[in-house]
Amino acid sequence: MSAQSLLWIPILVPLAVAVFVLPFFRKSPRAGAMLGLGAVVAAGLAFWTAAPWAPGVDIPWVEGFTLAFSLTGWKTFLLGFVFLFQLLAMVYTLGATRRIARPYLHLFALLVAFASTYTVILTDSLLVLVVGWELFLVALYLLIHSGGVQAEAAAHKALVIGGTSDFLMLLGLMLFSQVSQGGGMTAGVGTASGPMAFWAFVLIFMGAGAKAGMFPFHTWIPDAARVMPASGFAALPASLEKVLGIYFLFIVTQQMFVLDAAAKTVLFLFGIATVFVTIVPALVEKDLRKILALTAISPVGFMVCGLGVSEAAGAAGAVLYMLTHAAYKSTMFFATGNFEEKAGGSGLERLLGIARSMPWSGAAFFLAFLAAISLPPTGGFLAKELILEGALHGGHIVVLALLVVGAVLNVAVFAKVIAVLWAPGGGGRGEAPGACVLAPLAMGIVAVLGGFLFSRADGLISRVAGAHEAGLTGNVWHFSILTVVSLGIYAAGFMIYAAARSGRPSAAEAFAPLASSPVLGPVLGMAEAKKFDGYEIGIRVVDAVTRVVFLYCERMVDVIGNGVISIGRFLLRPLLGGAHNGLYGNYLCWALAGFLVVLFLLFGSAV
Amino acid sequence: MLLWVLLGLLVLLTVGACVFRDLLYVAVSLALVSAVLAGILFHYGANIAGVFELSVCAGLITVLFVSTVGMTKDSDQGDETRMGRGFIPLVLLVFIGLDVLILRWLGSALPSIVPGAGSGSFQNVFWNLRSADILGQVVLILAGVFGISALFRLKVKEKKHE
Amino acid sequence: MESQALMVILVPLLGSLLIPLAGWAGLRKATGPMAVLLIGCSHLLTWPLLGPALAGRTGESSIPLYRWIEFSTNIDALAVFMAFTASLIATLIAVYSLGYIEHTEHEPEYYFIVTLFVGAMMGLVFSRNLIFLYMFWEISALACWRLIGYFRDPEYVWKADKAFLITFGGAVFMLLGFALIFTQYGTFDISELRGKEIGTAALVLVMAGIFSKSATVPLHTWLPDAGVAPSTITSLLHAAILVKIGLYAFARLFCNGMVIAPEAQTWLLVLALLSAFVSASAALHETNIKRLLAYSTVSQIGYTFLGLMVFTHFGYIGALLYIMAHGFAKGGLFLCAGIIEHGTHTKDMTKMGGLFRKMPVTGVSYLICALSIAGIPPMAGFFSKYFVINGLVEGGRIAIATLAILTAVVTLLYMLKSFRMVFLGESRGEAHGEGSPVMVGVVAVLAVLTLASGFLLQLPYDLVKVADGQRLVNIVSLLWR
Amino acid sequence: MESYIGWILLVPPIAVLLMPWASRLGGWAANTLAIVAAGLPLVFTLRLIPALGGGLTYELFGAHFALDSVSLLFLVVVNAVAFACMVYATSYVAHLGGRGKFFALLLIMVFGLNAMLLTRDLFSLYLFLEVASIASYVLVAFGLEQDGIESAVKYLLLSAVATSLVLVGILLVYMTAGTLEFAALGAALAGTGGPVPGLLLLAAALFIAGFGLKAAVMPFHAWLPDAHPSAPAPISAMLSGVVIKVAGIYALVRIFFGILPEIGEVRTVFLILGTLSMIAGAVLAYFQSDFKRMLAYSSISQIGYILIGLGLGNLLGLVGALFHVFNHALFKSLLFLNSGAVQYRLGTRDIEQMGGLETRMPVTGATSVFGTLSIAGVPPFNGFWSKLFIIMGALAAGQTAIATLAILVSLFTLGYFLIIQRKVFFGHLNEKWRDIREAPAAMSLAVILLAAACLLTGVFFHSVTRGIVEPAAVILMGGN
Repeated sequence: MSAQSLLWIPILVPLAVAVFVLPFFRKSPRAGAMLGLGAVVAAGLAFWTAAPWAPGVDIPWVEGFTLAFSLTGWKTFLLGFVFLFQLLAMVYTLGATRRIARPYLHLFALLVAFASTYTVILTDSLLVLVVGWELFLVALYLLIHSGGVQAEAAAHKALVIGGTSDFLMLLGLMLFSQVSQGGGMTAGVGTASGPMAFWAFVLIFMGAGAKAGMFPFHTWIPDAARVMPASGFAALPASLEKVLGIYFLFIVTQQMFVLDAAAKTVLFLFGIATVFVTIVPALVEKDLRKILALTAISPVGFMVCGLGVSEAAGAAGAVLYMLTHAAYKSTMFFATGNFEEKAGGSGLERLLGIARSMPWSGAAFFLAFLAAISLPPTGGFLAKELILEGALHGGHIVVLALLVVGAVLNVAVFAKVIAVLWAPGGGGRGEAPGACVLAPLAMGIVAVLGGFLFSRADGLISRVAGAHEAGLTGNVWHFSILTVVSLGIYAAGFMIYAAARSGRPSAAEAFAPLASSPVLGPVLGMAEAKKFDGYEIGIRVVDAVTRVVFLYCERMVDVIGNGVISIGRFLLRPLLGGAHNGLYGNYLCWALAGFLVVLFLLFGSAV
Repeated sequence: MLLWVLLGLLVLLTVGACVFRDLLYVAVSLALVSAVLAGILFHYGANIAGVFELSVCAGLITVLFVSTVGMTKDSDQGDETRMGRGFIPLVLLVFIGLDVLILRWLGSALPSIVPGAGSGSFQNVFWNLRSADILGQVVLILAGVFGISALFRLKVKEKKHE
Repeated sequence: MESQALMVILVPLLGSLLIPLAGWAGLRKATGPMAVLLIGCSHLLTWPLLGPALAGRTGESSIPLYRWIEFSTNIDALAVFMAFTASLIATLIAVYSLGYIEHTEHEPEYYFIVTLFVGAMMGLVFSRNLIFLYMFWEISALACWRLIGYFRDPEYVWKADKAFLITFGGAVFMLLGFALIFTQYGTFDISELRGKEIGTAALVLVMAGIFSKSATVPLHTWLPDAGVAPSTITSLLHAAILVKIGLYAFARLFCNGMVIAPEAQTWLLVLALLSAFVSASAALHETNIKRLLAYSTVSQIGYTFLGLMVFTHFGYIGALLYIMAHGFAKGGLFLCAGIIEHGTHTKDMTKMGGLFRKMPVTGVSYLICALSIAGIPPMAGFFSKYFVINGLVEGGRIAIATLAILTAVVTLLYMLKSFRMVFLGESRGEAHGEGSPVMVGVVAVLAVLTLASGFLLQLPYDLVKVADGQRLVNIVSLLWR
Repeated sequence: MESYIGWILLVPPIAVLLMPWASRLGGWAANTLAIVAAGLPLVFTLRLIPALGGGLTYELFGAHFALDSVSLLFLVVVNAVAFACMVYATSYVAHLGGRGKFFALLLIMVFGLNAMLLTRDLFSLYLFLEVASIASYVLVAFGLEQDGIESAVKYLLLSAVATSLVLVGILLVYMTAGTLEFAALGAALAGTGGPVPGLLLLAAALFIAGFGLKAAVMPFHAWLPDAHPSAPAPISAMLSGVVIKVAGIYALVRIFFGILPEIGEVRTVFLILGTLSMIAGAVLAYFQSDFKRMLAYSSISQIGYILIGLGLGNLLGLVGALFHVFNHALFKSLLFLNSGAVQYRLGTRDIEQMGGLETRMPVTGATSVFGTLSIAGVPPFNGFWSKLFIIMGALAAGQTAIATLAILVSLFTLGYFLIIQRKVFFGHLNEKWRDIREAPAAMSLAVILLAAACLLTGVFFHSVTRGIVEPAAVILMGGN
């Protein structure tokens, strides 16, 4: 088997297994999960085997959709992580099939999502990337459905938001294709080169950002988080989707376009907004799943800002943050899945002290926590330092300041979570099944060791991020002003939490006064009621507009048509009917008049 | 002399047509009226006119017949003919007026009536020039016969019902 | 090649006459298989045409009849593509009918008209003379009249009449347009009209016909009303034949033939866009499943028109692929609706729900087809929509492309909404299980075709590309002239 | 070959003479005689088509008859429809009684029409017209119902007005030319290029009004919607299908395309009257709820089309008009026979009381669809082609407005015929008519024949137009 043909395996094998599993393993999901595990392993083995040759294929298909796939060092690095997520998600699923309402659908969707992840990362063609991406979206839709009937609304929302943003991005890609005259992923079009280029950038950025969960396309994530099986959420929205989104944003901002100040401003605006729109509600949130979901969104803001600073450090930081976040967030979700299985819910009140009774899951969660608040030497530390460094070097001081505030709040949120989980008390011991413990533990270790791993791959990261020489990650370890800032972040975060905690009966009640504060309180309440949800607003607007169009344009066609007919009937019937009254003399008069008219016509010109 | 006889016959038959109650007699007398009229025309040498008179009148008589039969039925008609009766004289008046106007205009417009084309003896005109019309007249009479008999089925029908 | 095309036309057209004879002869049971056989034969006969068409060969034949009226055919990639797609879908629908239409009162008439309908479509596709184009056009209209009123309720028949009157009305005006073209150029032969600029009056008249047939706002209201027909028929109308006729005629007359003034082109594009949006809006607020699907067709037709009307490479390719993709998907959706209606005895979606558990195959098929219509890959609908909108961008119509994208969002909304209302949630009202195996099988085949035509898009794409090449040859030869 | 002309003329009257004896023998004998007497002229006419060439003349008892393409076209129409009606009548007449008389009168009517077409003399034309008319007055009243007799009287009285107008017209022509023979008249009256004499203009007006009355052209139409519906169905079919065309259109065609010199205004009059009839007939038909009355109004509308075709003054228009004469005869008689079948079984003509009859009367239902589609001009039925030629002719003559109106009216036509379809045939069966049966075999056979003719004429329109319509039009245009 040639290295080229090996490239197809990660895409085709999971797909094939998925199609096979759906109809035939409805009754035995564990066996199906084993099969899925096999597919994941096969896919991993295939790209791992092929990696040394750096193979590439380029098969002309339909115009624009060239089947161009290649495996470079950087992609191998990325795929290594992707493989890890997939493997552990599958392992966890194996242990958690009983918790899932529709396990067969879950397996199917996971495998399709895996195949599409490989497609997106392996391809060199923008349009094939989009196709893979949309396939991922469909998989996500089905995956949310695996949560059962109550998950349907969230699935709907996810697909609508995803589809909308993808349509916008497609339009952007078309414009891009016009601007760059068919240039591919590495065209490097200046956003300053004209309005079309700028709008192409904005549209593509929106699409890619939406995939990563950027404001204002993020609102489906908390909804989905509440109803999805933990394994599913950990695998797709929390990890793989972020990977794909940021991966593509990276390509957009670093390779496809050369950003000007306006484009950067757009990036910062959306990035900062993403951070604060989610981290503040996370403070007062009382449901662990929602907290995790909200804190899965705010890092995207960091990453977007990192990509926006146009410094090699920022870009590298964004990519590393993406990977670390994926690792720790999926860990947390795996662990949370275990917790809530025992506690019977994910409300913070229920989970008080649960980690004490589930030591392994708790340990995994704690490892992830270390990465989440960016303590050294985790990958999170490395990533956040790089982004801040980029912002500092790029001279974006305001952005830097706001990011720091965001980071402080982030620490505060997680401090609260940890305090809740390890609160005194708690029931007896009872750990989750082995597979369900293995996955978070392994993932947690990866999250913590991230910094170490990334430093090893420094040369690659630096090259990809555009630095002229290696050593990008190494610089972080030197003491600098940013070190001070980092220490400040931890300190401020814990202090804020401590202040909020004092005087409250339980850790879950921390920050509760925020919800009743004069301005912020009502705003948060409205946010909770989805008053600011872009989806809800959009749906309402679309609904109103289309209703008006339907009633006053579409239905009017028939009304007017019928009206014309009945008016015609109303006018003509008495007129013509009355003239035909059956009277002989009347008819004779008609004939006489006709004769006179004919006479007149014939003689009219002669006279 | 012949002329006087013919004129006398004409008057007699016309009166007869008005007097007879039986429609068949009316028909016969009217047919004879037209035949006599044709004879008078031939007498004056207007052969073509005579032939036409024969043809047209045979048709018109039948027309009259059918209408008579029709009229005998519609005694109980509603307002339809009542109003119609009011109209007919009016229309007729207009027609007559038009007729007068047209004839007066014709008198001045016609320099001379084309002469000669229709000349010849009655036999010649009747059998040679207008032979197609004979066929027509024969069938016309047939039509009249069948028409009347068809419309008089009515009585047969009604009798059967009784 | 010419005689082959003639067979494609004549087999269903003349063969259909045998069906009522069989019905009178007491062979009611045989009429269904006969129709399937005839339509299937017609489809199989298009297979040998694919090779030459892919190789770019074209053929023409002509039988002069009276003065400028001649029965002439034109075989090129466009025609073969249309004939192949339409007859394929029609064959599947005919098979489905075997399960769906039995035990109804006028079975022989149904199969007779359906076969005639397919024959008319084949005739229209290969016709080169405008008069014959019109003739087949009207045969399809009258077939559609009988079929929409098939269930014979007074209201249904009224709607059948409405459909007939609107399409006939549009078509006679189109005929007047043809006559105007004739007075200007002295020919009804499409190939001789190539490159001739069409006057405004003639254009308006011809477009009235095309728009009324292809149900474009504001001449579209008959199409949702036609939802009272048996599902197989609505499927046939929407997917395979009726509404595609206008699209095909536009492609034949204006993309490969006469030239439209640029201002007129802008107006047409705006109309098509308006049609797409207005009907998508209507679909979003419709709760009758068949009416919803019908509005969706109107909307998709608008897209296809956009692709055709922009006269660009991508636009044309996209539009033709759209015809195919929409055909498979919408055919499947209507047949799903047929199964659902059979199972629940209602068309009102608010009375459905939770049907997925009872009819999983139908549900999956519905989802696949719905996503294809909504433009989600890897279904074929995505590619065609992409190409169409890319064609708009290619032609510099960026504002229209943007609005078209926004309309696509609405499409996604109503498609998902319908899926959710019908199949998801708690079940409301009683419902039986799946339909008969034949019906479910056909639906599944259409879903697989929808999916496969996305994965294997290259096969239709090659043919369509040849068609586009022939279109370009026409344009180039025009410039050269 | 020429002798066929004689047979065409003589067979019906001979049969009329034999009819009393035949009816005495029994219904079957009368039926046979009638069908043979109606069939033979058709056979002869069809045999004459290939032999016609430039024209044929024939002398019968010293009377001169002649046949050219124009006559031939109308002969085909008359005898074809007459044959179908006769076949139909053999069953239909059963409930009227007076079988032999009915056949005799019908045959007399056929004779009158045939002779009208074959004669070459203006006065004879008038005379034979009277023959046919008298037969039709009686036949309209043949049912002896109140409305039949009443409308027969109305018909008769308005026809009397018509014949008197025509007679004055003939008189004027005779005064001017001194002859009534067509060819001689044409030669005598041939225009010298100067203005047409006022006398002839007056004659033209009289002819238009007189024959217009016969043809039921708006505003001379009023008798028709009464007379045609109340007649027995085969007679309605003959009247609408044939009589108004031979008595009206044929006479107009003969007079204005051959005898009188060309008068430009006549074309305008034709166009105006034609358009008026076309529109008003259609609109009036739309409001009817009486099956046959709707058909009658639609005849007025279709006559309008024919008149427009004649008024256009180009070959295309003439081809269209003549072809439409041919087609209208086929589909209108078909529809009248259908309506007769319905009335025969149901005893009513009110379409509001019917519904879903095609399930019980499949042949009637199916053939009525053929008729509907033909008259609306839906291809591939015959009505489409003739309307197409008329519209093309209108455009060629620059009459875009008339072409547009013609298109609109054809939409309207479809509209009201769909009302008939919807309320009578297409739909759920009205429970009242649960036990209705299909019309008797002879009636079904007749409508099947006509329906097949409609379809075949449509599909093989080129044979008909090339074979018999275009030669006629060429003659009328003044060629050979």
